[in-house]
Amino acid sequence: MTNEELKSTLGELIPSATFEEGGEWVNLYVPLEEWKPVALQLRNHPSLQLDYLFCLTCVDWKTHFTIVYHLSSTAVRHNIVVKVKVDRNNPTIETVSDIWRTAEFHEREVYDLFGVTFLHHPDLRRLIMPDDWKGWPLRKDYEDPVNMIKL
Amino acid sequence: MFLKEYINDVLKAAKSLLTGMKVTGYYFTHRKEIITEQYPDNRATLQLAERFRGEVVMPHDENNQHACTGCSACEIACPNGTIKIINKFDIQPDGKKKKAIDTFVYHLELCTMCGLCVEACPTSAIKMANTFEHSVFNRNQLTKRLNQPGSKIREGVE
Amino acid sequence: MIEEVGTTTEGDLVINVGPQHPATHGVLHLVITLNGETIKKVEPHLGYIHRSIEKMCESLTYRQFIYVTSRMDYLSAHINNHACALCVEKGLQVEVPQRAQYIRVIMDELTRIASHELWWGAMAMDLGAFTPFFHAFRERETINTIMEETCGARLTMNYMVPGGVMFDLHPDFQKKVKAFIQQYTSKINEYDELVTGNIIFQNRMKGIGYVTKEDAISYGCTGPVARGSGVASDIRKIAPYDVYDKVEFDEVLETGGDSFARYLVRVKEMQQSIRIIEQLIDNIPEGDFQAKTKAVLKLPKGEFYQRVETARGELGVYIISEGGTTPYRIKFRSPGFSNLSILDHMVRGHKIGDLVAAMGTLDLVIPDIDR
Amino acid sequence: MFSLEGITKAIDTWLNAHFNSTVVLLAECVLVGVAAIALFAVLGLGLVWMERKVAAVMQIRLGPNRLGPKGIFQTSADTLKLIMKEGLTPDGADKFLFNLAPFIVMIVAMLVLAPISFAKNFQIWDINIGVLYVSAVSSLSVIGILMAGWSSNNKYSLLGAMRSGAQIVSYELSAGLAIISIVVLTGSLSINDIIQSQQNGWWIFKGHIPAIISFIIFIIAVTAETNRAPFDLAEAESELTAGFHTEYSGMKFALFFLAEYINIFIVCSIGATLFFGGWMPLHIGNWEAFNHIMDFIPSSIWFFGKTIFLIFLIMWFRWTFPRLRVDQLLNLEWKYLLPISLFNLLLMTVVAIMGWHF
Repeated sequence: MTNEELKSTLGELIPSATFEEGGEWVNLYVPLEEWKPVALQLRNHPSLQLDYLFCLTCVDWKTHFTIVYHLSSTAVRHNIVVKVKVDRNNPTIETVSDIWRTAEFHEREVYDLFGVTFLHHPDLRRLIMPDDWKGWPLRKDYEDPVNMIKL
Repeated sequence: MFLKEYINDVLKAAKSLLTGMKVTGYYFTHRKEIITEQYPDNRATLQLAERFRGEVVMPHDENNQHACTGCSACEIACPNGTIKIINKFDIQPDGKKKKAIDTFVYHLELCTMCGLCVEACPTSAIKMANTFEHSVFNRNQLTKRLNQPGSKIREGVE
Repeated sequence: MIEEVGTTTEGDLVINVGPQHPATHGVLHLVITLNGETIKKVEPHLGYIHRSIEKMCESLTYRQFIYVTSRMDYLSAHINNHACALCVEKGLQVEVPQRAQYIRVIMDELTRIASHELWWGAMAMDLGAFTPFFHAFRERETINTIMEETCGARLTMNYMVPGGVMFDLHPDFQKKVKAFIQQYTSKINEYDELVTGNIIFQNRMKGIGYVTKEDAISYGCTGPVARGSGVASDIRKIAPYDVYDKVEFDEVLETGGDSFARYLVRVKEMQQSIRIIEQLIDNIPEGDFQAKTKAVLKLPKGEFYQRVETARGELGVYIISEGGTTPYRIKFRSPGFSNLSILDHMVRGHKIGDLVAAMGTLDLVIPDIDR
Repeated sequence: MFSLEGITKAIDTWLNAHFNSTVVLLAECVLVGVAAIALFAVLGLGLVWMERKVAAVMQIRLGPNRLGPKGIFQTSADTLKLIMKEGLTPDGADKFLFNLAPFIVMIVAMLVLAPISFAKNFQIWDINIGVLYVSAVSSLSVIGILMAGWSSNNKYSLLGAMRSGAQIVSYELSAGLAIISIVVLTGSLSINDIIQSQQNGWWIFKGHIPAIISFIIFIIAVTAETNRAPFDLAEAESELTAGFHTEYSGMKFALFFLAEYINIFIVCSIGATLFFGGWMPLHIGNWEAFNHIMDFIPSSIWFFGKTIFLIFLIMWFRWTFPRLRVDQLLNLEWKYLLPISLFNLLLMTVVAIMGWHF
């Protein structure tokens, strides 16, 4: 589907979503509390079929976090970008690892580096950093006087 | 029927193993296929690529002159802080002060040979040399001064 | 049977494979739970070579950060650099000269062959055959020498700059590449005789580490891992970049889904790469090898995502720019990370030897996973 | 003409002329012991060097070439290094068994040397059950391997040792059956008798197809028995790091390493004796002239030549094939080698009874 068609389909499907202009793919913001059912619909909707989550990441905007999901369809080959804003002080969001299995690892990575808690994740532990690590390295205010070398 | 299949299996397996042995057997009997290079012994005949990035050098001509104006473009371009340029001010014959380099410090131990400094240099004062035997016993020896003592900027380089 | 595996009971053997282990090709750490020789669970522990490249890149300019990405997937360093360069160009809206595009694609494919050669040798070594490794290195060395002559380095090339490539081609480049193609085609039979056709090898690979098409998509597998299960996932076909839309090549698809299918995909992919190079090598247009760009690059405010096909699968570079000279946030979607996540699913119920074989077909490069 | 027989004869007569019989026996025992150990050292070093060279050339490399001509002293230097290394005993290991294991493996390898006939009338002990003795004693080394694997207190070692146990027990069968098929022809277990029976031609030529089949089975089975690739599951580098000797270092590791090569030598010499006539020169029926020319080559050269050829064959396997999986290994034995060798033994018996062999 073209971006225009995607926009109209998504607008009908998720009335509360807001679209962001620019970028090569359709960008939409989904409210935090609606995300989980929306994610299921995105994958199962017959004309969307977004079955492939190719990138999951988090962006620290200093006031809030955005969790960014890049979704693609292996059948119809269209991509969309879904963004969900989460609170920075207590970042929690529902997991999508039961919808797209690849999210299991990506969510652990985001938890590890940003400290976002994914509710109902099967195995939410530190993935990359050591288990006893303090702090969330990719946050903008993270300081580590020992391991960070400032040139 | 079963027996036929069984024997076929055995024969096929044996054939595939023998083809494998044929290949290694070929190399065992053809010593000219050996590709080993006897490295430290063949230093004299070693062919090094001209563009190979081994370390940053500053070419000086026969008058002990180089082309570095001390603009610090390389220092800014370097992702690792490998280059430090210390400037001084030469007093020109007409009494004007002119910026020139005092020391061009190059930390080989920090360098990743990315070549961005050479790209950035507006006067082609530095280039990558294809030397690669950098091991030393003391780490201090890896911090180098690239401009030779008493060297000057070449006339006409701005 | 399936209920049994995946649970730990008393008497199970828990073994640490890695971080120092010959089969993990780096510092991957797997905790495997065994019942006798049968694997019940595999749990990867990452981070032994984590350098937080994403954080590092936040303090590097758009010209500088490209070189760091060579250190992620060091076997396809050139393709990583390509992805970054493309992403920056997308932001800058720079038109890359045709010559540079041709050079980039040829180099990409050479890198892909070199990477698959190393994988081929290491794969055989995982299964206990040592000789193929050296035979693979013979061809890989030739590519490395070609790379060294043009790019100035053998492994971490850093030949890409935003807007083109750093230098023009070496005068001997075309001649040497053609010689390499000849060398490669004369030796390709040997590969099949030595490894592919070998009955022991086939028995070790067939029916092992089975991945269904649905699982491959759901786990986000890309590259040869996905294509071995019949998922068309070649970014060069889906979203062609540079001159990939001008060349003819087939996306190698196998439907077996087992280790042998993934093996075949890679071996055939090498031949497709040769085919691409053959089409391009004689037609490199004259012209600039680099577009004119400003000395200090500033990307406009916005988000840029570039997907490329590395030797291991889909690499995504996601740059979020706030308009400055450095990225606000950068994310690398590395193929190995997603491919690794399927390992546990793939090898449950198999033997230890199969774990090694299946892991070999995933072609993991650990710095790519940890970043 | 040079012959080992002459040397032993000369020593024997000289000793008998000067001392009484007890002293002679003692002195000869010591001499034999010293000779056996010297042979061990030389064989170990030589075979390791040979392995490395063969591997190198097959892998389009040069191999060791710095120390001595063609690098022949490289292995001596390696041994020196291993001797000087610290022999670590891991914490939590069963220290007694851990230190005992390499010696058991080594002693077993030494014991098997006794009945092997190196040249004409040059044999430590001409025992009348020679072949039986060899196949019985050589399988004892698995006890040493199991000990090493168990006592190391390492899971990799344990897995490797258990694999080795299963492997040796099963491959012993087909190796034994392959040996029996030759014994059927000769009617004797004594190594000397077996060699003498090949006076007019080696069994591999005389025994028709059954002899060739049993030779192939023999070579596969002994490759497995000596834990060599493609059956090196006990060591399986890419799976179990180093298998049963993961925790060994220094000289204790060297003993395992040496024992592996001695075992290869022994099984290959048995193979050479059974199928290629041991020290017996290449004789063809009753071509007197040809046979006579062949006799001019010393018997020890015939023996070592054949043995080294077989060793080369085993090395060739190692540097060509990938490793089998543990269940495939047992499948190969129980589904293929064992039935084939049983059938082959039947065939051989028919050949022997009907007198169809030459």
